[in-house]
Amino acid sequence: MTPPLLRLEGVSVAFDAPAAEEVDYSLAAGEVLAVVGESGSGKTVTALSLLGLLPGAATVTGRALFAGRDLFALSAEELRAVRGNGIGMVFQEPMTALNPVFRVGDQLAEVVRAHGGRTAAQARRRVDELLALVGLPPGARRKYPHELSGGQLQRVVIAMAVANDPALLIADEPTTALDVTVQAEVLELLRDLRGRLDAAILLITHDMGVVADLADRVVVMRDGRVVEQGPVAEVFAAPRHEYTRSLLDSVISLSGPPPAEPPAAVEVSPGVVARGAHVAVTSPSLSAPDRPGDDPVLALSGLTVAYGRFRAVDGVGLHVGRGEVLGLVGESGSGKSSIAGAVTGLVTPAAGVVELAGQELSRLRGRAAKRARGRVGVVFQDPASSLNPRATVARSIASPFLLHTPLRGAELDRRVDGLLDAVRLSPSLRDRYPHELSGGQRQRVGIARAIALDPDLLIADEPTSALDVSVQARVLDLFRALQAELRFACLFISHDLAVVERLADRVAVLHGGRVVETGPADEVLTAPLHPYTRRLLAAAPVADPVRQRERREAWLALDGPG
Amino acid sequence: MLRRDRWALAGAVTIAVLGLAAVAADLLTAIEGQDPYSYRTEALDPGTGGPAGVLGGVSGDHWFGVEPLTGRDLFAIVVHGARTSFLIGLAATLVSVVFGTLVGAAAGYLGGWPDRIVTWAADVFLGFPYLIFMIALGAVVPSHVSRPLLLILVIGFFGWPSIARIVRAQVLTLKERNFVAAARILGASPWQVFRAELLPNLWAPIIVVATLSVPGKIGLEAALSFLGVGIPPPTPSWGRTISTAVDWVSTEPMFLFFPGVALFLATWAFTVFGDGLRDALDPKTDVRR
Amino acid sequence: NDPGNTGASSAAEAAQGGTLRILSEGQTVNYDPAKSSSLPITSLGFVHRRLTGWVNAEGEQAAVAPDLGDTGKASDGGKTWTFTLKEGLKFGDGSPIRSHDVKWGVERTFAPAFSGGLGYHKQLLVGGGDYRGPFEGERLASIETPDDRTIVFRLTRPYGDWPWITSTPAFAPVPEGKGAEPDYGEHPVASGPYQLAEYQRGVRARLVRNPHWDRASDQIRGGLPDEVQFQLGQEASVVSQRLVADSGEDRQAFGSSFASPAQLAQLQGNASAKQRLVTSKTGALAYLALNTEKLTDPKVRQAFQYAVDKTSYQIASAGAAQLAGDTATTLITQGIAGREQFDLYPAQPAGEPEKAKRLLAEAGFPDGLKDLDFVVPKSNDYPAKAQALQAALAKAGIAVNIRVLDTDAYTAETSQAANPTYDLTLSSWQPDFPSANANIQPLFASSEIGGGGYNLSRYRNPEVDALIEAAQSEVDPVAANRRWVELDKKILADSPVVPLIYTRNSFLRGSEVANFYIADFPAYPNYLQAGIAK
Amino acid sequence: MRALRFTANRIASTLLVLLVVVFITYVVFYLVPSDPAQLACGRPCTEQNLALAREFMGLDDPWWRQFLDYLGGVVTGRTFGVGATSIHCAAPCFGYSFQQNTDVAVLIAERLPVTFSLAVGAAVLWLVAGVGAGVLAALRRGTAWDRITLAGSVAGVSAPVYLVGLLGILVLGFTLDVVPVGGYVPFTESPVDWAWHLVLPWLVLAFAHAAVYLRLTRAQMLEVLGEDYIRTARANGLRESSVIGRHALRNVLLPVVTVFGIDLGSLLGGAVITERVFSLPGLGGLLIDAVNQRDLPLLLGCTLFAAFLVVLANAVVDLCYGALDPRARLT
Ligand SMILES: Nc1ncnc2c1ncn2[C@@H]1O[C@H](COP(=O)(O)OP(=O)(O)OP(=O)(O)O)[C@@H](O)[C@H]1O
Ligand SMILES: Nc1ncnc2c1ncn2[C@@H]1O[C@H](COP(=O)(O)OP(=O)(O)OP(=O)(O)O)[C@@H](O)[C@H]1O
Ligand SMILES: [Mg+2]
Ligand SMILES: [Mg+2]
Repeated sequence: MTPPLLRLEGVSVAFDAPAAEEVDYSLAAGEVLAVVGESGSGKTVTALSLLGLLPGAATVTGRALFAGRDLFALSAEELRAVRGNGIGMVFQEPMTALNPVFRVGDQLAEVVRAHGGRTAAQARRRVDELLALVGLPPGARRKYPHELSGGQLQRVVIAMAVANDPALLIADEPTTALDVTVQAEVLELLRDLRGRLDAAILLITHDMGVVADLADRVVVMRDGRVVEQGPVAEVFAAPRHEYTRSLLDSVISLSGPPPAEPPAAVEVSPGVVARGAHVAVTSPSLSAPDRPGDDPVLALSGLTVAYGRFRAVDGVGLHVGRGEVLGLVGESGSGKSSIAGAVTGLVTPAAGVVELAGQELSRLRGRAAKRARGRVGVVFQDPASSLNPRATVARSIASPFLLHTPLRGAELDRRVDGLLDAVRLSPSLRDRYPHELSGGQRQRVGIARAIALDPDLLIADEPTSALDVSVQARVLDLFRALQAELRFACLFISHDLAVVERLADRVAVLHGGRVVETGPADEVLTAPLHPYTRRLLAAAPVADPVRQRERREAWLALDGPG
Repeated sequence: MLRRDRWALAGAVTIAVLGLAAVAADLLTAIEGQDPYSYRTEALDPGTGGPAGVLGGVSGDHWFGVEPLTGRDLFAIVVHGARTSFLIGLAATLVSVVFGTLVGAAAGYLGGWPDRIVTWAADVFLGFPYLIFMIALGAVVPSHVSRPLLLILVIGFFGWPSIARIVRAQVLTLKERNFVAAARILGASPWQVFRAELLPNLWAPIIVVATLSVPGKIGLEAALSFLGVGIPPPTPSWGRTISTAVDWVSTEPMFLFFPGVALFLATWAFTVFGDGLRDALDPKTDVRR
Repeated sequence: NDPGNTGASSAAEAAQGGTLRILSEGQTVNYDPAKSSSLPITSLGFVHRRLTGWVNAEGEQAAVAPDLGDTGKASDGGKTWTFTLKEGLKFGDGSPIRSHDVKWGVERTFAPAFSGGLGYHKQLLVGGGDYRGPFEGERLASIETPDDRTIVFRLTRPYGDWPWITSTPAFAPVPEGKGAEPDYGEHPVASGPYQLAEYQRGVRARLVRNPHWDRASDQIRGGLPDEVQFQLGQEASVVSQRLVADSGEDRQAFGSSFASPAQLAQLQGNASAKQRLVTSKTGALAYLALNTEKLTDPKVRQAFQYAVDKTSYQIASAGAAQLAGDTATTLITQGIAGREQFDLYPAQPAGEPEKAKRLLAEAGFPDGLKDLDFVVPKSNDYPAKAQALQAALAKAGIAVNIRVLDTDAYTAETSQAANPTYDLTLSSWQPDFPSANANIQPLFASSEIGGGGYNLSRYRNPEVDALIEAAQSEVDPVAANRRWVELDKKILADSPVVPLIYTRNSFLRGSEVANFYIADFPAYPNYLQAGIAK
Repeated sequence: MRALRFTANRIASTLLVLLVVVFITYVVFYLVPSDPAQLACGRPCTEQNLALAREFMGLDDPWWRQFLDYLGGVVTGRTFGVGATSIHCAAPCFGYSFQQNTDVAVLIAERLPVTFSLAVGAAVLWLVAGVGAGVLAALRRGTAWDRITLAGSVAGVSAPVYLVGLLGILVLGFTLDVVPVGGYVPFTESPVDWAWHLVLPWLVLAFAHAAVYLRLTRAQMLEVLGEDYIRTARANGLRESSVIGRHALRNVLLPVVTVFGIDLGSLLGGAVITERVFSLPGLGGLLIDAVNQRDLPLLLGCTLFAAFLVVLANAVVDLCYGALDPRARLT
C-alpha cells in the first residue's frame, strides 16, 4: 500500500477550551473520507487547522502530514503555496463564500494565477475550462455572485477549489445550504470530479444520506474525539460505537423504494388528472384544484402572492381540515413560506381568499382580527431567530397570553409551567435566555409558544431543518405526540420529504408557485403522478449505501446531472 | 468584559472623575476658596492684564491660575465648565437618542412611505447648514427661554438623523428575524412590537452610538460658544474659555492648557469607553479576541 | 496721564514711493461715496475728495479744513451756506471737477438705490425730506450752482456745524450724469490721489496713482506711496501675528482693526513690536446706558454712577488702564473743541458700592435691584466688558443678567424696537465729526429714540431737546461750545448713562510704515498721510 | 424605462429637498428680529429713508410674497427699483445682495474655486491618511500602533478646528516659518503657489476629518476580515497583499464612500472656520457674512447652493457605490 496522502497524528485544537483532541485519521489518494458527527464535535476546526485558517486564538498541536510534509511546520509562504494548490477547500455557505464585489470569472482567474505563472490569457482559458467542468455556461464568467443561484455559486466555489488540480479537496458541508435536487447535483459533481481528477476528498457532513451516497470510508466524531472509523458499508451495517448507532437510528429516511413509472390516472378536467383523492396537473399553467370538505379550519382559494410583478404564489387553493396535518413540500423558492405568510397576515395577498374557520381574514378588523390571529400558532424554521434574544424563556412563552388574555402574575406563571411541561422542558429553564439553550430546547420553546392559546391551526414552516439529525428526530416525535393530544390542524411546511412522510396526512407539492400535485401522503410519496414530485423523491438521499445507490441511478435516469 | 479592556476602563474612570468634579464643582471650589464669577484684579499683572506670576498664576490660592483680564479662578471655571459640558453633552445625546430611535425604528419597521419620509427628512437635515440655523435660532428664540435648554434641544434635535439611520438599519435586520414575525402574527401592534421585541435588542447599539456621540456634542457646544451663540456668560463653558484662550496662547499658554486638556480628556474618555463598550457588546469581536 | 505711545514713534521719515499695505478683517472696501460712512482720513479719502476736510495732525485741534472747496460762509443766520471750489481740479479721467459734480454727488445719495452712507444732510437741506435722487430727472432746488466753482446750500434751519457736514462722504463729487449703476463703487471716478486699479471682494483692492491729482491743491492728503493695497478678509489674530513677526512685505503694512487685549499683552513682551504700536491719546466714549423708561427714578440711576468699577472695566477692555483709556466723567469726549472737564459723581475709580447701596435704599430699594436685563452685542469683547460690570454691580446689590445678541439682533432690539425690554446696555460713541453737537445730539435727543437712532437710554427731556436745537443753530463756535457744555452737565445730572472711559484705540504697524499717527480726534490713524520709510 | 423613472424620482425629491431647505432658512431668518433695510438706510436713519429702502429692496411685501418673488426670480430673473438706477438680476437669479451690490450667483461663483481647492485637497489627504491608518490599525488590532492612532484620532475629533488651525499657523507659519500662513493664489496663476498656500489649511482640515475615517475604516476592516469570502480567498492561497488590498479593501470602502460623500458635500458648502482662520475667501466666509449682515438673499442663495452640493454629492456617492458594489446597481 502506498503511504496515505494525508495523515493526521494526534491533532488537537484548543481555544479557551479544547475543540478537538487527539484526532487521527488518514486519507489515501483518490479516496473519499467522510467525517460525521454532531454539531460542535470538532469536524470543522480540525479541517481548518490543516490549512492554518483558524483564528489567531486557536492553538494547534500534533502533526498533519500532507504528501510527507507536516502542514503545521510550514512557513507562511509555504503554506500559501499549499492552499488552493495542493489542497482545495469548499465551504458550507456558498452565498457568502465569494466576494460580492468582483465578477465570478475574475475571482476564479485570480486563484488560477495565484499559483504557477499563467498569463492572463491562459488563466482565462482555464477559467472557461473550469466552468465547463462544473457544468456552468461560459457566460457565468461575467456574472457577479448575487446574480447566481445557490447551486451555481457552490459550483463556482468548487471550481475555485479544484482550479489548480489539488491532490486533496476538503469539502465542509458543501450541500447543507442547498435544496435536495441541487444537493444531488452537487454531490454528483463531486463524484464526477473525483473520477476525472483523481483527487482525494475529505467530506465533512452530518447528513448520513450524503455519506452513504459518496464516501468510501467514514470517521465519526463526538466531543472533539474520533469515536469510530471504517469503511462506510461496514460502519453503517454494524456500527460499533453506541453514538454511531444512535446517530444512524435518528436518521429519518423515506420508507419507499425509488419511484417507479407513474401509475395510471384519469383526466378529470383539462390539464388535471386524478386517482381517487390524489390529484395532479399536467399543464404547467394550472394549480391542482382543491376540494375542501365540510368545515375546514383553513381554506385558501385562488391565493396569489406577488412581489412587485413577480408572482411567488399563483392561484393556489388548499385546505386543512380539523385535526389534519397537511404537508406542503417543494424546493426552495417554490412559494411555501409565502403561503404561510398570507395565512398569518405577514404578507398581503394580491388576490384570493384566506378563510380561517369560515371567516375571511382580510375582512376582519380590530378586535376580531386580533382574536382570529390568536387562533393561529406558528413555529419557525430557525429556532435561534424565532426567539427574542433579550427575552427569557418564560417571557417568550407568556407573550401570547400577555397580548390576548388578561392573565398575569401567578396564574400566568402556572400556565407557562404547564406549557413547558407539555413540551417536556424542565421548569428550571424558565429564566434562561435563548443563547443558553440548545437548538432542540429552543425549538421546544417555540412550539410551546405556538400552542399556548390552544390554536385551531398551527403553521410549522420548516420547523426542524435547522436542527441536528438526532435533535430533529426528538422534536418531530414531540410534535407528533402533541398533535395527537391536542388535535390541532396543521400546515406543515418542509422540503424534506422524509419528514413530511412521517407527519402528514395529506401532502401538497408546490412548484413555481402552483400546486402540482396533492393527495393522501402515502399515495403521493410512493406513487407520484407529477414528474416534478418524482424528481424530488428521487433526489432525496437515504442513509443506506446500498439503497442509495439504487436511488441515485433512478435519479440519474430521471433527468441526468446538470 | 469591560474589565479586560484596560483602555475602556481608563476611559470609564476618566468619565467618572470628570463627572464627579462636575457634580461636586461647588464643593471643590469651596475647598479651594474661589468661585468662577468673582473678579480678582489683584491677581493680574497691572501692566498687561495677564495673570501675575508664573504658569498663568498657578498657586495655592489658584490651582490652575487665573483668567487674564478678569482674574477669575481658572480651576473654578474648568470644573464648573465640566458641569455645562456634561449637562449639554448628555442631555442633548438623550434628546437625539430618543427622537432618533423612535423615528428610525418607525421608518425601519413600518417601511413604505414613513420610511421614505424619514430617509428624506434625514437628507434634508444633512443638507442643511445647521450651524447657520443655530445662529439664527439663538436670535429668534425669546430671551426668557433658557439658553442651556435651547442648546440641548437644538444640538439634540440635529443629532437625530445619524441615530435614526443606525436604528433603522438595525431594525431592518431585526425585522427579518422570526421573533418579530412571531409577535406580529400574534397580533401585537407596532408599538408593542417596538417596546417588547425591538427595543431590548436596540439597547446595545444605541448605548454604543450614544456614548460615541457625547464627545461630538460636547465639542459642538464648544464650537457654538466659540461662535458666541452658546451658553451665555458668565456661566463657565469650556468652549468659550478655549476660544478666548486661543488669542492668548502665545503669552498665556496655561490659560489654554487647562480647559483644552479637560476637553480633550472628556472626548477621549467617551470615545475609548464607547469603543470598549462596542467591543464588549459585540459577540463577534469578543470571540476573535 | 501718559497716553502711551503715539505717532512720535514713527522714527523714520516717510518718503515718496513704495507700496503701503493695509490688512483688513472686512471682506469688502466700499468706494461708492453715497454708501460710505468712512471718516475723511481713512480709506475712502484715498480715492475721493470732499467739499471740506479735517485738520488732522498731532498736537493740533481738529478743525474744518478746505478740501475741494473752502470752509464755507454762512448767511441768513446760518440757513444758507456758500462754498467756492478751488481752481483747476480734475477727475481721474482728466475732466474738470465743477460745482455740478458736487451737487450731483449729493443728490445721488437721495436715490433709494444708493442709501446707506452718512445722511446728516438729508433732513437739513430744504426739500430733502421727500427728494428721491436725480436719476428720474428731478433736481434738488436747495443746492444751487450759480457757476462752475460756487455751490450754495439752503437749509431748513440755522445749522452752525454745516461745514462739518460737508466733510461727510456724500459731498464727494460724482461726474454729473454718472453713477447710476449699482456697482459704481467698483470703478469710481477718482478725485483723490489714487484710483481703484483692481478689486476682488474678500481678497484685495489695489489703488494706483491718479495722474490728475494735484498735490498742491490738497492739504489733507500726503499721497506718498505709489500704490496702496488692501488685503481683505484677514483673520484678526493672524494679522496681529504677522505684524508682530514683521517680515517681508508685512513691514510695509498696518492693521486696520484695533489690537485686542490679548494682542496688547503679547506686545508688552516684545520690545520691537511694542515700539510699533500706535495708541490714540483718547477716543470714543464708552458708557453704560440705563433705560430711562424702565429705570425711571433718577436716584436709582445715580446709584449706578457709584456702583460701576471703571478699573476692572479698563482691564477688561485692554488689560491695563493705560492702554484702555482714561476714566470718563463727561459726555463730550476729549479732543473736542470747547470741552470742559467736570465730575458730578466723584468716586473711587473702582467704585463705591456702599454709596450706591445707600442711594438705592433712599430710593426705596434697600435690598438692591434684582434681575435686570443687560443686553450687549457679541462683537468687540462687549460680553467680557459686561461681565466686569456685572461683577461690580453685584457688589452694590444690583443683580443683572447678561444677554448677548448677535450684532444685528442687538441693533434691532436697542435702536429699532418700539418697546424694548432691556434695562441696561453697553455702548460706545465716537462722534462722526469733531463737534460736541455730534457727541450729544445723537445720544440724547428724543428724536433719536428708536427708529434706528442711538438714544439707547431712551432719554426724553423736552427741555434738553430745546437746548439742543438752540445749540445747533448757533453759528458762533465759542457760544455754541458754551451751550454744549451746559447740556453735558444738565443731562448727566439726570444720569441716563454712566460714562466709563474714553476708549483708546491701538494699532500695529510694520517697521517700514512711516508717518503713521493718531491725532487728538478721531481715534483712528490718518491713512492719508502714511508713507513708506526710506 | 425603470432607470428613467428612477432618475425622474430622484430629481423630484432633490428639488423638494432644496425647496424645503430654502423655505426653512427663509422662515427662520425672516423671524429674526432685524431689518436689512436698516443697514441700507445709513446714519442718521429717518422713517422716510427706511421706508424707501424697504420698498426698493422689496421688503414691504408680505413674507410669503417675498418668498415667492425669490423663487420666481430663480426662474424668470428679477428687477429691483425702476428707471436708470434699477438693478437687473438675470434668470436664474439666486437673489441680489444689496449689501455687496452683486448677484448672489456671481458672489458664489467667485468664491467657489477657493472652497473647491480647499475641500478637495483636504479630502484627498484625509482619505489617504485616514483609510491607510485605519487599515493598519485594524490589522494590528490591540497593538501600540492601534492605540496611538486611536488617541491621535481622538485628538483630531476633540481639538476644535480653530485651535488646531491657529496653533498650526503659530508653529509652522511663524515659529518655524516653513509655510505661508494664509491667502489664496488661484491655480491658474501659479499651481505651485496655489498648493503651497493651501498646505496648512489642507493639513488642518484633514486632521479634523481623518479621525472619523480612521475609526470607520478600522471598524469596517475588522468586520470584513471576519467575512467568509476572506477565508475563501486565503484558503485558495491568494497572497495576503491581495486578500487585504483587493478583497477586503474594496468592501471596506463602501461605507467610507457614503460618509465621504456627505462630508465632501457639506465641506464644499464652506469650511467656515478653516476659511476664516486662514483668510481664504471661500463660501464659508460668504455664508457667515451673510448671517452677520442679515443679507437674506445672499443667505438663501448660499444655503440653496450648499444644500444642492450635499444632494449632488449624495447622488455621486450613489453612482460610485454602484461602481464599487454590483449589488447596488440599478436594474
Ligand atoms: N473561533 C472559535 N473560538 C472559540 N471556539 C470555537 C471557535 N470555532 C469553533 N469553536 C468551538 O470548537 C468546537 C468545534 O467546532 P467545529 O466548528 O469544529 O464543530 P463542527 O463539528 O464543525 O460542528 P458543525 O457541524 O456545527 O459545523 C465547538 O465547541 C465550537 O464552539
Ligand atoms: N419580500 C420578497 N420580495 C421579493 N421576492 C420575494 C420576497 N419574499 C420571497 N420572494 C420570492 O418569492 C419566491 C417564493 O419565496 P418563498 O419564501 O415563499 O419560498 P419558499 O418555498 O419558502 O422557499 P425556501 O424553501 O427557500 O424557504 C422566491 O422566488 C423568493 O425569491
Ligand atoms: Mg462545521
Ligand atoms: Mg421558506
